Amino acid sequence: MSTTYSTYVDGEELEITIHQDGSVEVEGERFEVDLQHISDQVVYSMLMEGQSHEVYASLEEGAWRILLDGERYEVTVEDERTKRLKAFQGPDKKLVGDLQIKAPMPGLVVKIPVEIGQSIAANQPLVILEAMKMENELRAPRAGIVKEIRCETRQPVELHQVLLILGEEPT
Amino acid sequence: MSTTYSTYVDGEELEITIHQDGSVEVEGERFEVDLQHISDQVVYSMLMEGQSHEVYASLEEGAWRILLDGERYEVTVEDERTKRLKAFQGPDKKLVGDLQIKAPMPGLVVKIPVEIGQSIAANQPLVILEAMKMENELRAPRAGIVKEIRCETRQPVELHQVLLILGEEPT
Amino acid sequence: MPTNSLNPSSRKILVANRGEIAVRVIRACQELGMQSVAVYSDADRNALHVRYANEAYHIGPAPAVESYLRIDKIIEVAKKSGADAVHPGYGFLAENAAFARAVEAAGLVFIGPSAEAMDLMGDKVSARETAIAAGVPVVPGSPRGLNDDELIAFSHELGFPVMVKAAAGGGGKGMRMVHDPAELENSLAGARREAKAAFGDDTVFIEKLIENGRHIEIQILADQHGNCIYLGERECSIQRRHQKLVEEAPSPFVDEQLRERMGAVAVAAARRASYVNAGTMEFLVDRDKNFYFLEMNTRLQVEHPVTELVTGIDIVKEQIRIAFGRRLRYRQEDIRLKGHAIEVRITAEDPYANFMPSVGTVTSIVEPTGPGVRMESGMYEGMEVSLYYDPMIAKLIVHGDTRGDAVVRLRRALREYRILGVKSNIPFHRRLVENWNFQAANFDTGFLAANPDLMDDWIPQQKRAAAIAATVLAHRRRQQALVMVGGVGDSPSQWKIDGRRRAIHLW
Amino acid sequence: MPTNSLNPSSRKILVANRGEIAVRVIRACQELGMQSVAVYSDADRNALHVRYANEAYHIGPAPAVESYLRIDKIIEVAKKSGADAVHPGYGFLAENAAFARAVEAAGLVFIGPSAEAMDLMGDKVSARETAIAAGVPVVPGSPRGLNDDELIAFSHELGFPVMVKAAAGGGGKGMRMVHDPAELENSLAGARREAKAAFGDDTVFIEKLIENGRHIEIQILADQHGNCIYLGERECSIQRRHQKLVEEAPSPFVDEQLRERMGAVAVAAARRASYVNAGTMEFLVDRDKNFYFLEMNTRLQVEHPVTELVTGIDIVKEQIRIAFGRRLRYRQEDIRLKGHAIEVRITAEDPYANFMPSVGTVTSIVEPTGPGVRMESGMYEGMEVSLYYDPMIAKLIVHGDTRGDAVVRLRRALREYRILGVKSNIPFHRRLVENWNFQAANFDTGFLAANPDLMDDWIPQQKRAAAIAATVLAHRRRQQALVMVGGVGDSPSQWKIDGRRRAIHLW
Repeated sequence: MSTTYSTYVDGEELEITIHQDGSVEVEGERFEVDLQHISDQVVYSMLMEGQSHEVYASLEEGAWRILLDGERYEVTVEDERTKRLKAFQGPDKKLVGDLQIKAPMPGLVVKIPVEIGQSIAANQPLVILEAMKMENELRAPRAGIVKEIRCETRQPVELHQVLLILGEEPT
Repeated sequence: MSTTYSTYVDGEELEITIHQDGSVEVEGERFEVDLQHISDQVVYSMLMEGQSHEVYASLEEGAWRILLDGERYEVTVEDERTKRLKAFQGPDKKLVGDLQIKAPMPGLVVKIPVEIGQSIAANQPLVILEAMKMENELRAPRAGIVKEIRCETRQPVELHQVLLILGEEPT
Repeated sequence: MPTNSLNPSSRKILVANRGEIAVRVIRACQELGMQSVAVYSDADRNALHVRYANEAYHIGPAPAVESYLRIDKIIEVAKKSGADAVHPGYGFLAENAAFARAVEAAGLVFIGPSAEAMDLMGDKVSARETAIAAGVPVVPGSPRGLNDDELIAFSHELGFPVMVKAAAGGGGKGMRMVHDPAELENSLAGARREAKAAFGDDTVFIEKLIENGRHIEIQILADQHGNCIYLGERECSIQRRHQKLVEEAPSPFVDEQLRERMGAVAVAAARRASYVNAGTMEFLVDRDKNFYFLEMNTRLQVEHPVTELVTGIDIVKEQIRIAFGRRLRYRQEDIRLKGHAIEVRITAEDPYANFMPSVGTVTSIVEPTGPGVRMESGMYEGMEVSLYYDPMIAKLIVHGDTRGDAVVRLRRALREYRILGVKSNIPFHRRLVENWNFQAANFDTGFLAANPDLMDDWIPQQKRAAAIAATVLAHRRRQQALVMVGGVGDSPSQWKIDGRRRAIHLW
Repeated sequence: MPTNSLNPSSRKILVANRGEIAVRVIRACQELGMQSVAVYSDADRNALHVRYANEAYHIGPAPAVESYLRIDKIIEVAKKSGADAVHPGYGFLAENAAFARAVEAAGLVFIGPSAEAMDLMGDKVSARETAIAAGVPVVPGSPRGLNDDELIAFSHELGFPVMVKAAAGGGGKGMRMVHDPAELENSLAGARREAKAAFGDDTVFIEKLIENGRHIEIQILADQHGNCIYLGERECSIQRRHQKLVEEAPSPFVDEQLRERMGAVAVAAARRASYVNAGTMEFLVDRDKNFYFLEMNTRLQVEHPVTELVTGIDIVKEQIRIAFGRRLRYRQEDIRLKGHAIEVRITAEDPYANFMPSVGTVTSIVEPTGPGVRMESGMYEGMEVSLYYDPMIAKLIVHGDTRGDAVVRLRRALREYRILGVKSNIPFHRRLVENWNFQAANFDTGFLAANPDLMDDWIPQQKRAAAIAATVLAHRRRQQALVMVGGVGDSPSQWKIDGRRRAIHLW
């Protein structure tokens, strides 16, 4: 019995089938894959048709974090059941509607160079956060309008704390 | 409440008391001891009155294996109850009576330069074991007489397999 | 030939620092047969410098102002432990003349220049004045003590672009490059804020910005007997936001003649300041090989290992010897450069996300080894990378017979290097060494700003291999779950348990 | 100056070895921009050399005769993978002329001398004859092809003590020192047995034993264009049962004049044998600085890193270049020794128990780093140390400005080094560096035999600290157990569970 998965890596979808004999088929091409554990739960040696790769892997919040030959990849693997469930739930959220701007690290707000109601271009600085003795600019991921500011200058903030709500520009 | 232990290290016995405040008393001298875990189950940083020691520790078969600043120590710690139990059981076994000569590593017996009934001086070679491409002599830990030979030349042997019984010389 | 005594001396040195540089100094003490004393904040109880030193004492909470910057506590520990001398490392109190004075007042040896030389050369404005007096060319800049309005007026007179610089400190903090006059006011405010936070002193000044210059610096060593030599130069042009990321020795831009001229000037300035111990004169060199004094670092520098590798001299050991009154073991004619060395700074910053600082627990480290590779690190498995201290967590230094040998060795070493648990800038360095202009040494201090897409530049895409690895692992988990719950299907609770057992964060 | 191309070449090299030397060669390939192919036995699927190479192929079960010594399988993998050349490392097939011939017959480049030169110089008896013909002094010894009875007769004529030596191989295997004529027969049998097992050839011969000699060897490099140079000497007098344990360069016993004489002789012998690639001439040097040729190693040696550190030359890269027909990058006058280097071999042997081999799983490794420290290792966490292969698991090499600097650095590095899970000889090396005679370089090949109590010699006793640490830990477990079972007392079952969770073996 073989099992087929839909695997997503950096925005690309691959259909991957694992056959009974352990060989792996990707988009019609078949590979001998030997993936061996080393000592603990995260490091593996992968030989794929003789090509040697070192793989570190961990599953976090439903996605595989893969460090392959020192490069990072985020990979999501779905079997048929999951895929069907997801199709039922509707499409992924896009960068539409209200967007929460969260602190990517704990730090101190040193400046908020925007005001409520202000129109913002994509990539415009929204909050200046001091962390590790450096000032870091948090920039707008897309254009919009400042709907709420949930932090203050000189305020220490936690990781993932919502600092600001970026609404959609009225069309 | 303080607890007192009898601690044996390399044949020496120390009476060690651990006080409620965490300080440690050894033979009347009292030390501030700060023993901190690092990351996993085996490595610790110990600060003893400011002196810094790195300690790796594991408990195996009732004895603590301690690697302190890179040097090995075997330490046994007994509380009062255990000590009393032991007193009841009688003294430790010495190098008297029949002694089992065990393989200290897996290997191949290449030579047995002794015979049953032969008188043996302390330190005399009993079995030559080949392991890691080298020949290793297993020597008598004390004088005696060869009572049994439980291995043969060219025989592969396991770790801790009994190779020979060294009896006591008739007195 | 210099010799070394193996007999342990009774001397004891307190290392007033943390991280890789504290470990570096403790190793030098051990190699000199001296005792070492570490100090630590709450965040560093388990740190390597605590474990490697002979003694270690707690000096306060994690924030540096309450621990590593507490002169009183450090002096107290030095006295209590019976230390003879104090090594400040770099950063923290290393360029704090009040600290040097306090150490001497406590009857201890300060391993560094005198407080007077530090006053004179540590302040960038007076260092410029000393350099000018010694006949050293400097970049045109503002005099001491101007307020913001005066600095703005001065800049307009000087002409843009200009640099705003903090008078104190180093490490690129409190620096701003200003092309647009309208930005100057904001930049002055930002630089003052950073300088105040980093060095407790918000004095700033203005310098003419020399574009496309190369950052080249001269390492000097001076003893208490009037001997002063230079150990060649280092080039540190690969900078991000005025912070050095890559340093090398010798500079591929410097020929023997320029080296001698810059060396002579650096020694002259050091002599004028009656400077003793290790120090570095930083210069900007333009395309025509004109050089301008920028500032002096009155301490050991982060990048000292590249000089050690090409000269064979252990600068930290020399610092300690000099501080105890010993003569330099080397004369100028003994200094011969051999091979080429490159250092890359490893920071807990995410190069995929605009170098955002990364925090977390280091769960695993695999360091490169083998020929020509030197690691300087304060990392250990279980280490918490926090926001309290500088994000630099290690340095990788390589040495090769030629610059080409060193570059390929660096590439090889970066391939072997793994840090799990926190994000590091290793992927950035891997791309940098593949860049043709870097390989050809065709760069200046504007290199990284001019190449913002370096992270996208190069990547030997292994997406498919990564996808296959993840799919095989997901498949195995699914099979395992099917077996464990008796073939009913993958139970969420079982997955959770399994997940928890495997909870090691890669980044 | 030599230069290096960064462009990856299409060349591919199969590394016919395992462990640290396979990793070493793979690193050299990477630094040359070449592809590398590893081979592995069942025991080595997870080994570092498999993970570091670009490709890896299985060649058989764990015993070397069924994998690393299988010429047919290795050639098959070389062809299948499209390799251009084969590097044999040391040991296994490195000195097997049949292997070199098979490689060449398959149309591949053998990275080493020609099969003819190997035949001539690899066999110790014909190597002696070649040396004699080149005017090189040798130790008196037996001619080729004597049986045991004839060897015994020869020994009586020569006079005792004598050395029994295997004609093939190296690494101290198949060697016996014989003082008592009555022991000779047994020693011959033992040496033949060992030689047969190690090299598949039980030919032995007899040499006069030169007592109190120092083992000093000359590294040579020769290209296909008639250039041949020597890279100075190494001293390897610290031996246990004829196995080198510590090697250094330069030899503290050799002055410039002796170096030149030995170098000239080594080059003359190599030329006479039309030798190409890297090789080493081993000599015994007596107190009066008379030297005698012992044998030639027609391959890379374990101790090559000390020469690399003092000359700045990457010997493995030079081997590969030479094999591909390139000219030597260096002339004799380019070779200048700088500083001093010492290597110690780290083996899985228990120095507290007469160096019994130790087996087990390596659970944790902490390697020394910092200035002047180089590690060459094939170890990884989770590695099984088995009886299938040589007990040498890593090499620690230090470099310093002087021998004194190197010794104190070695001491410092050994203090940092931790291997858990198997016993290693690190404690032995720690005691060796504290020995005054070692520090003073006052030794010969009989040093370790004359100092059997070295392991008892020195120890900064920390018994009390060890006892306190264990007692505090035992106390904590007891308290924990009391809490867990509700204050009833320490329940054996709970202890067991707790114990299992913590089951990491220190040794």
